[in-house]
Amino acid sequence: MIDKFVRSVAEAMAGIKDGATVLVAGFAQIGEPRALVDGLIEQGAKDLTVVHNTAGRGREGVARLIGEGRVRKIICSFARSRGSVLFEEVYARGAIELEMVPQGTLAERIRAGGAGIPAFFTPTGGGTLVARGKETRIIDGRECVLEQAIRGDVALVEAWRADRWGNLVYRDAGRNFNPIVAAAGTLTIVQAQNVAELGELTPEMIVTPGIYVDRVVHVPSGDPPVVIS
Amino acid sequence: MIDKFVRSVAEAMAGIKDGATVLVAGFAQIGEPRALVDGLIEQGAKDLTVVHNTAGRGREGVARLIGEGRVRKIICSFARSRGSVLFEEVYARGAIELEMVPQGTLAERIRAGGAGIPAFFTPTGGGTLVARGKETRIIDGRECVLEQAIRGDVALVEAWRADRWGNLVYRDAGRNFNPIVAAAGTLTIVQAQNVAELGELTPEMIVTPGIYVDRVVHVPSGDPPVVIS
Amino acid sequence: MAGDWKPWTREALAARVAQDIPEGWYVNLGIGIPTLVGNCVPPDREVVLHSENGIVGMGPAPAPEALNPWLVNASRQHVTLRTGASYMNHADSFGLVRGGHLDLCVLGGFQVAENGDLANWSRSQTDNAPAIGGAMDLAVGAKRIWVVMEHTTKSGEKRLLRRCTYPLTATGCTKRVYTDLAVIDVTDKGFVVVDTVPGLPFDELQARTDAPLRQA
Amino acid sequence: MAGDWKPWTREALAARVAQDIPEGWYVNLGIGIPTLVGNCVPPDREVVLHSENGIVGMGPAPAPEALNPWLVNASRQHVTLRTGASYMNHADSFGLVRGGHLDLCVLGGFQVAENGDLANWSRSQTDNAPAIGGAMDLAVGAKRIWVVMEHTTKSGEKRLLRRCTYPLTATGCTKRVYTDLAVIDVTDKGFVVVDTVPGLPFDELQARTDAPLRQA
Repeated sequence: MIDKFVRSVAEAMAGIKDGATVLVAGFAQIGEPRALVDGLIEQGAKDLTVVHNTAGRGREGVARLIGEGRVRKIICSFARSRGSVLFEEVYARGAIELEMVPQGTLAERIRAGGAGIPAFFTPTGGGTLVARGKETRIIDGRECVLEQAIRGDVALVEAWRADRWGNLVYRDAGRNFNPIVAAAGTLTIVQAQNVAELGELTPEMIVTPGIYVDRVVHVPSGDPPVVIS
Repeated sequence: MIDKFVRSVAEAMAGIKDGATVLVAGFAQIGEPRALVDGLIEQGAKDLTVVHNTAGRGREGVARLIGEGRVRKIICSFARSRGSVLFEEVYARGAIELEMVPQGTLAERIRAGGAGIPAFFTPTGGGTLVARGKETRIIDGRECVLEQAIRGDVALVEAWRADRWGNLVYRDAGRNFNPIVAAAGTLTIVQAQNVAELGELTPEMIVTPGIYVDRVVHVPSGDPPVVIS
Repeated sequence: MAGDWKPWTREALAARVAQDIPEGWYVNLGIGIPTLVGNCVPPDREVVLHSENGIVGMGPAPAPEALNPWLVNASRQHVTLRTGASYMNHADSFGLVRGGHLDLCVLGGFQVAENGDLANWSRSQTDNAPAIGGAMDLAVGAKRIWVVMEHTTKSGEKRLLRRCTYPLTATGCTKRVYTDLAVIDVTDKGFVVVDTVPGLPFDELQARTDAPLRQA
Repeated sequence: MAGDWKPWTREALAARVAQDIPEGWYVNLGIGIPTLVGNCVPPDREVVLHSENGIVGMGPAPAPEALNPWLVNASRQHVTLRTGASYMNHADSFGLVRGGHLDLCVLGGFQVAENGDLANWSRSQTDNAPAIGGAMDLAVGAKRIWVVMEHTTKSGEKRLLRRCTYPLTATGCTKRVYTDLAVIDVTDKGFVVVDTVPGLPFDELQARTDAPLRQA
């Protein structure tokens, strides 16, 4: 019987190696696999390349991973942003490499990684600093940039419901990067708010089929923080 | 009030011009917009480039469009197949141009068209006849082929349910090419088996958001034919 | 007298933009003043708002008691859904953006050039760690880019330029600029003034603008 | 005596393949004999079948009274769903294929070369209007390609070759070949015989094979 559930976050994070590329889903703290990132901090792997929409905010999650010196390189679309204090510190002393990517290009590169497309041309960034040092080509009159797929040795995902096959659904805006990150990981690890019986998630409902998922841990961590700006 | 429903197939097909590129969704007669293809035959546009998984079978639908000499070029993954009689006739007398594309590359080229990716490299077809005459490049040790996006001046789609915004859901294996074809058309026309009130299709259920859809016509054509092989 | 005019407020500017958005358009609203535009579209005019984190059909901010912690827009503000809304993943959402499906994107700006170039993500050619976000994708993808910004910086530096000096977001993308002083089209012949705040003399507008202005 | 052996039937061959598929694998089965393999996997062994038209978790053929006209596999046969199955669109389905997520794809073949090259879509270098379908995507994408075919053509032409003469589906993709006579691994050192039908002498197998065979 296929059963991808593991009993603990520690078990879920087992085997992640130094030097791994780790994709971390989530957007603006929604659908962010915080328990798994904490598990990764605990687990100890270092020299990581982290792919995430931001370089972290505050002092937790991806920010803490960076603050503890475990991230050799970050690939993101927002580096400097409100609350990116730990990244700023580490970056200022030259202790982290940064690759800045437009957000749509970041999403498409991850999608390409999961879908077996090694590289693609995109008009995004044509004629800007983003194109600097990259192969470009005029297509239909527009400068397009050749961008490379991103795959993760590890992909960290947050889902709303998961079944034992690893089929996933997401909640509201918590979907964001999760489906593409799930598909782009060699080892895809999911924290799920709720456990579903096989068959409760119907064929039409399922957003991420279990084929993309390796391990699921039940983490009923509750609602993301409400931010009133 | 946004209301994309039109009253007839004829109204749905209005304005399609000679020389148009027409994407036709469907796979193995499931989810195939047959009423719209018949409407296109009726409507009269010629010199068409048709993009469809096959070159048609039997004497109806895409096959009939070809048989009537209205298709200048077909882009497909199955040309010669059981029942491709009309295509064979027209092709034998040199009256149609054929572009053969591996099925996954066809799907990805259409997806790229809808997603604003002008071209991409794929390992599919590397080292084969498919790569002949195309730009290739060794990436990660594999020969990859540069493939171009496909967009349609017109996209023909079959859906199970549609609402007045043009939001769509599909039935079972009727999903196939429909969502990517819908997104890749400049004028996207949908035949829907059922009409839903706005809001009946929930945010989680909707597969194709109405932004991709221009016209919807209600065609309760019923189940596709059962084929026992 | 020459000083007898007032700049539009942020709210008036947002309302001015909203006035020009017809029913049925699919629209993405960037961070800042553009976000305010959504609140100014009359509820009975169906304009469908996209948020690049994966929502088509976004509604206004929720009543506090109805706030859904799982539902935010790309600016991380809590929002609601309109009837007919749907979710999609980030790659599909930016595919929608890049694929030319948005009728309009309203973006904030630092500088706009008379050739339509937009700079709105970095004030330095040498800052290597800024925030790019989704602006470049939106700028190349939407059918129309309207830029909303103050006509000059607080210290009076001009923002409507012959050529941008800040790093570009995209080349030639801007179709129209809404400032606190004027509405200006970007045309083949450069900037064309469509509207101004009441009482503002043309030469005063030109004095605050680097590139030459034409009257419509 | 030398003739005292029988080729495996299509059903026996399908069963032989099924025997080698462990629980938990994600598998795509091509047209022809490969499709039969699905019926030979014991129901209590969870093997998840993918169909490239957009199904993960396909089940066997339906009882006639339970046939769903909207549910077919890539060979256009009516099928069922297992509990846990899901649908996806064609681009996502081939993304799954190309992205290396299938543990195994079992394909039919015309020819396999000792370097793993596979030819299974056209018997002519000059036929310009054949059927390609999804075989090329599957051949480059799955973690393992097993090819199932008769060891020779009906007229006795060899199919396990030093080099393919038909147009290739993909280069170097084949990991194992199941024929009606033998199970043969494709290795760095060429073809290695893993199993044969009972009683078949090695030299008789070699006589029906163009490329040199090694014994495991």
